[in-house]
Amino acid sequence: MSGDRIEVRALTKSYPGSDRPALAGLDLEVPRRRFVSLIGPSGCGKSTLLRVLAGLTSPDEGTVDLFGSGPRALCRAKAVGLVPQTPALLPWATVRRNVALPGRVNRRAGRGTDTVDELLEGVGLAHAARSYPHQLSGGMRQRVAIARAFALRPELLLMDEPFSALDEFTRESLQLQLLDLWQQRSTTVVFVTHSVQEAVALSDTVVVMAPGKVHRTVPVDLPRPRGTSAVTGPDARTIADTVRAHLRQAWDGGAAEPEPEPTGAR
Amino acid sequence: MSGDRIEVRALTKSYPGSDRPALAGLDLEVPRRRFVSLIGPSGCGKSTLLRVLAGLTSPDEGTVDLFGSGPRALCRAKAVGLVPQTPALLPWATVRRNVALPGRVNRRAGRGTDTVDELLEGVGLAHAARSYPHQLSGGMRQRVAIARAFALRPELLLMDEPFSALDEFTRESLQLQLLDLWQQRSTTVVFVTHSVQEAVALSDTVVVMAPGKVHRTVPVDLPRPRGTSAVTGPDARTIADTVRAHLRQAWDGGAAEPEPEPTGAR
Amino acid sequence: AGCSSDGDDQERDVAVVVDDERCEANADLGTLTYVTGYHYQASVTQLEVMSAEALGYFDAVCLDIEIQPGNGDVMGNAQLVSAGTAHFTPTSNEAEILQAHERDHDIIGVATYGHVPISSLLTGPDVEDLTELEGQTLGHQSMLPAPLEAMLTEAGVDIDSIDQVEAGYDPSVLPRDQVQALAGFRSNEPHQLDAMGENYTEWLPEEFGVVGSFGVMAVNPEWAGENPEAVEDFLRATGRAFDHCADNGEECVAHAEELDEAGYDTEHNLAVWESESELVGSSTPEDRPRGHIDLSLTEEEAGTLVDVGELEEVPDLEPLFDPQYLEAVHTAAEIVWADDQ
Amino acid sequence: MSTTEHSPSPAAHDARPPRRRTRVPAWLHPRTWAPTAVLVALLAVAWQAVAREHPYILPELGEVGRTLVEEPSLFLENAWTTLFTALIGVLMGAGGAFVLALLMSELDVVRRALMPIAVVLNVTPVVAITPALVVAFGFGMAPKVVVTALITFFPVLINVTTGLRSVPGPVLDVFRTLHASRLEVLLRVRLPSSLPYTLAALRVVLPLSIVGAVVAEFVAAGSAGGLGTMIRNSAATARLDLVYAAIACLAAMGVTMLALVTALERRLLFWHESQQDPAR
Amino acid sequence: MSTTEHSPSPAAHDARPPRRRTRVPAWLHPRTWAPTAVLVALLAVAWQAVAREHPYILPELGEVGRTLVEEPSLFLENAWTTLFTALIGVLMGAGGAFVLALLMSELDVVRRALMPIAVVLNVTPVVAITPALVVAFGFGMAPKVVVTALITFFPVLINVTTGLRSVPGPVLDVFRTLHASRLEVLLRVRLPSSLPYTLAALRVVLPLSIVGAVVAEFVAAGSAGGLGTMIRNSAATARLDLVYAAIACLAAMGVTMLALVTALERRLLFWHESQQDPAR
Ligand SMILES: Nc1ncnc2c1ncn2[C@@H]1O[C@H](COP(=O)(O)OP(=O)(O)OP(=O)(O)O)[C@@H](O)[C@H]1O
Ligand SMILES: Nc1ncnc2c1ncn2[C@@H]1O[C@H](COP(=O)(O)OP(=O)(O)OP(=O)(O)O)[C@@H](O)[C@H]1O
Ligand SMILES: [Mg+2]
Ligand SMILES: [Mg+2]
Repeated sequence: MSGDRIEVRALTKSYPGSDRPALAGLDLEVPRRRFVSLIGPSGCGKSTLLRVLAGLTSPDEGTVDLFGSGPRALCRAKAVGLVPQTPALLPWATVRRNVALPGRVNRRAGRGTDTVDELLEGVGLAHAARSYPHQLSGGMRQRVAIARAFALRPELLLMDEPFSALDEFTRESLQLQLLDLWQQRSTTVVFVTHSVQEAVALSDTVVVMAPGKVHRTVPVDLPRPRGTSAVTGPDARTIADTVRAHLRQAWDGGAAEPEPEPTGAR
Repeated sequence: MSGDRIEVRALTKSYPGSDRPALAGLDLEVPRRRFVSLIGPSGCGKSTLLRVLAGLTSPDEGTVDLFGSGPRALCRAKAVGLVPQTPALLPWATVRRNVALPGRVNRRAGRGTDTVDELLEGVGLAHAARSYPHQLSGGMRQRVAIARAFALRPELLLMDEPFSALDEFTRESLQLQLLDLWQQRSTTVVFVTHSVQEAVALSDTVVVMAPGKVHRTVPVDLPRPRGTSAVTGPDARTIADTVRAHLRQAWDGGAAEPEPEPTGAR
Repeated sequence: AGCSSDGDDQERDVAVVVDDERCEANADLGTLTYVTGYHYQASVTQLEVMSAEALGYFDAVCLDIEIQPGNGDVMGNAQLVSAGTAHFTPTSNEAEILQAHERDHDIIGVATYGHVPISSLLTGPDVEDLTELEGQTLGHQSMLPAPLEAMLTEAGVDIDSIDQVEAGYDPSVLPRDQVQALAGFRSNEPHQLDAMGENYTEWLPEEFGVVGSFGVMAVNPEWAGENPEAVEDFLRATGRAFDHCADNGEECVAHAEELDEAGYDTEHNLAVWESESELVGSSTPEDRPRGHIDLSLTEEEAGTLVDVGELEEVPDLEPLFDPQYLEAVHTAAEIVWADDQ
Repeated sequence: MSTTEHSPSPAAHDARPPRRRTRVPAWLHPRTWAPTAVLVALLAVAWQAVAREHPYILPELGEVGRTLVEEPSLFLENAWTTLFTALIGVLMGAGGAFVLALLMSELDVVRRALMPIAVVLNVTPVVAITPALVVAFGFGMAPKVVVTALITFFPVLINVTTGLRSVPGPVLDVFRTLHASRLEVLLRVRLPSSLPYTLAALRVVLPLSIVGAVVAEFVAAGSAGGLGTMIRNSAATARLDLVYAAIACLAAMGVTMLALVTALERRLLFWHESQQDPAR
Repeated sequence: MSTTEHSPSPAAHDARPPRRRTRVPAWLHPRTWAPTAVLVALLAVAWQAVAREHPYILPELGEVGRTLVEEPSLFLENAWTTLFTALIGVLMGAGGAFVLALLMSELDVVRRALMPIAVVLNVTPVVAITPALVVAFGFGMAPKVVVTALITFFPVLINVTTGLRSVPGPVLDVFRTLHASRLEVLLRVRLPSSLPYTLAALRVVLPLSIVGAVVAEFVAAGSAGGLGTMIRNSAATARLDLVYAAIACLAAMGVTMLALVTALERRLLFWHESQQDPAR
């Protein structure tokens, strides 16, 4: 109800032709400038939630309040950056043009952008600037999509498993850049990931989702900047274990079909 | 030169219009029934190598020997299962039909297959059997592709980051199924992953790639079956650290552009 | 349907009028195709054929005639006859036989029904002298008929100064003033313009001393030479039908309407038939059979073709017209029909 | 001062309770037919204005209507004649093109050999060769069917050929590792992938087949019936009301055909991007 | 007993050193032209056989060739007349259809209003309304251009409409979050996405424009020149050699146009699946 946070209330969303709702009364609050990770079983509605936040689909019921305005208003201000789960590059444009896109589209909004070359260097693709998407490896495409989202230095950054196709070191490097961006600007980040470790290393809060709902919110009380030691230290471990335990619960509860689990933990 | 292994010699492959070769004299040997993980920086040629092994593209130079025959002969015997980096489902077919596909295509080869329902249950998608790919989440699509590859119980299973879009527990469950399959049949698995931990947990050998080449081969001498304790134990840690160190080297050497690295480790 | 040739549903109480041998020979030829000049229009050389079929006269001479509607393309029909796809087709006048010959089509005329030009030139009501057309636009259908060209020449018009365009078959281009003169058939366009209530002036070639002809029945000479009796009996049956239709225009037009499937303008067609058959009557000498070929007239008509540059020289006309088939079925001016005797 | 958006509206009608949608069929809703109705009304007014001024260009609509109503059987019969020719023609033309496209996509030799010849056929104005066609095929329906088939052949060939090549690479990869035969790849991957193109071609070619049949009736000797013959004869006698009544019949046939293709598209292409919710 | 495969061959020519490819242009290679050449030779033999038997169906090829060679300027001039009409017509027809497709894809009202009317226009046999067109536009080039435009309009409209809808959802999502205007989405996403469809339409429509111009010359009153007029007049005089010489000119024009579209496709669609290595 106030302008300094994202507030999502009783969000319900069913896709036509689907019996289970993708979102079933989800509540979420994210204060401005917070880095929030969403984690949850496959198919629990993370991407759908991100799409609702980006104004790409509208919920059947419930309200979405983004810093006092709505998703569309925020997009209008060119304040939203989206990294979709599939890279969604323009196949007919070079890497460079794909990254330059946000700067070109809707110039009126006139938001400053980093230079494209810097961004490309940041994601390690300077040498591929003139390649086309079909000439790239999967991870390279993902990096182009990330660079494109960074280009706007958005107020709200929505990232759907952005690092899933990257090796550990590239991932680490990009994580650092993401944190940089987040700290320099008053960016609020909603970050979907499947890596508990990554969630703990990056975020202020980890939101564990169960199908259609928020299962539990786990605060990450670790000092910043978090060096390698902080991230691998016992505190981080404890938090990660908590997250993992909740995730396990969410997973057990959510799997409509009994999963073959030789450990018999259920 | 013998029928009981995969032997790849001096493999070179350049894509037209690209200055750096994707593979530059790569040598690799994988004995039959071995579980090998490929790990390496983004864009180093892992997918290309898999495509060469599957006979989908031919190298500019070098030889490929798969258990005494060539990639095409092996495909002809319906002995190759492929999980591509993108799920590559048929958009007009239901999940069930997509998974049933290998059984229907080229029936003459007449290789026994698991029943589709069992496979779908295995990947936790029994409830989505009648959905179409565009109605699935990213992780669900990936699971369909995995089920499809399992369907043939192939002799050679080529998996390109199959679990990247899955949460830890779904991933764990699928890892166990993969190991099951691998042990029941005389399957040889070549598994591309970005998770060092996953590589160590699953494989007999971890192959660390540098751009276009094999950088180092790390044997994983852990007893099987590997319970949670074995995988998180000190031995596993040591191996993981070794892999990580090699990967770091490969990454440093391979990145043509200096990556912005605030830790200054280089 | 238009292609039905036996029409079993029709009353056929006409007895066979040829001897058995001839009947058998005709029947052995199988189905013969007659392709009309333009659709099922009730023109001379068309209506009597359709009526002969309907009245059973072809049956009476043991011919199986299939009537196919043409699309108005005379040379296309000539090609069909030359190629043996069709056996009989009408041409608008004798000059067209010469033109077809010039174009290597193998057809000859076996009967000419009208001995005046049927073409006429229509202009607006205020044109008093044809020379006024100089510098104006003249519309025609594919080409300016030779008699009209000759008429214009006779009238002292500089034809090169007239802009000629193809105006299609819709005469309303004239009152719309898209063309200032329109070539037409005197049995057709005038009726249409009358029906529209438009005013016009009709210019007739014979008033300028130009001779001509209309309503010619043509056949493939080679085939006719091999089957003279079939050609004779075709002319016999159609001649008989002409006699009938001359007095029973409405009934015959109704036969034509029967064939049509696409909407028939009965009134207009009756007008066409009446004006054309009347012209046939008035231009045929008393003692000659209807359809007789007068090669001296043909020669003169051909002369106009040469004058207007359509032909380089008058060809040898003998091989292009063969009156013997018609003569064989007439005694004096009367058609031979066994029934009558 | 907070704004809440219940339905942020680019996809606004997602938010509507789904019941609403199913109760009133979409085509009954004024939103669906109003624009057409309004434009048609405007055009009718303009038409009438022209018709009053220039009776030789357009007939009055009332007359056309009266003509249609007076003799419905005349139009129905001729429409059926034309439709029959058109359907047989399109079946042969589009069917042949489809089969040939399959062959071409599989056998490069066939493509190289036949494509130039198909192009030559495509640019040959059929009206020019109808006399030869009548000589070759006789007076019946055959030459008209051939004309229609020739006209509808090429758009299908081109679109299906393009469609058969538009298959995502990774899907082909999977089939290749399964050692699917070319036939299987064709049937299971290429054909379904080409559907959007094939249906677009059908949309073009079904109405075109009617035009083909009409043109054939126009120019081929031996046409006793059919709307084309009717139009030709009525035009020659300046019966514009008949001409446009016949054209109205043709239009009705064309619109029906397109509606059928649209229905087919809904059924067959539910999975394709082009059929996804337009508001996404 | 081991088999090694140097080039496992589904994509065998990937393995060839790239130099080889660039040295001999592909179209000079017998593989490219041999199939066509062989088939053309066979057809020529069959043609000659028919021509000898049925001089009214086909002329002898030698005669056609002689006619072409004797008076090249006659054919060039008439070809130019026809080509000019065709090009203006296709520019108007395809251009108009393209613009209309854009409008329709953006404004549902426009689509609903105009699509039925476009369909009606499409099934109206232009030959039927050429008299009216001549009345409306006079005897000059205008009615012919209109006929050509009408003929080429619909395939472009349909294909481009389908193409503009074939955009992958995630790409649209990105643009929506960037708050791209509809115009920007249209220009930067929909238009490029529709290119494969648009080019397929061009392939159909460019040769069709020639047919359109020829048919127009055929049926429209007031045609003095052009290959269509030539064909009609020659057909009327049974000069089949002239008819087919003119058709040969038309074919040459059509093939050239298609070659241009193919070249354009190579340039513009390098990113599309349909242009990827056929051996993948
Ligand atoms: N079709 C292509 N055309 C040109 N270059 C290509 C093509 N496909 C891949 N490449 C290049 O080949 C190299 C290796 O690509 P590959 O897909 O094998 O990498 P990868 O190891 O699978 O990477 P990732 O982990 O990101 O998937 C990359 O540099 C890439 O740019
Ligand atoms: N277009 C659609 N039509 C119907 N159902 C859909 C559609 N998109 C998603 N769903 C369903 O909604 C649910 C949530 O999907 P969503 O993509 O939000 O999951 P997710 O949490 O992002 O999963 P993942 O981690 O696998 O990406 C899934 O059960 C999915 O099947
Ligand atoms: Mg998702
Ligand atoms: Mg890869």
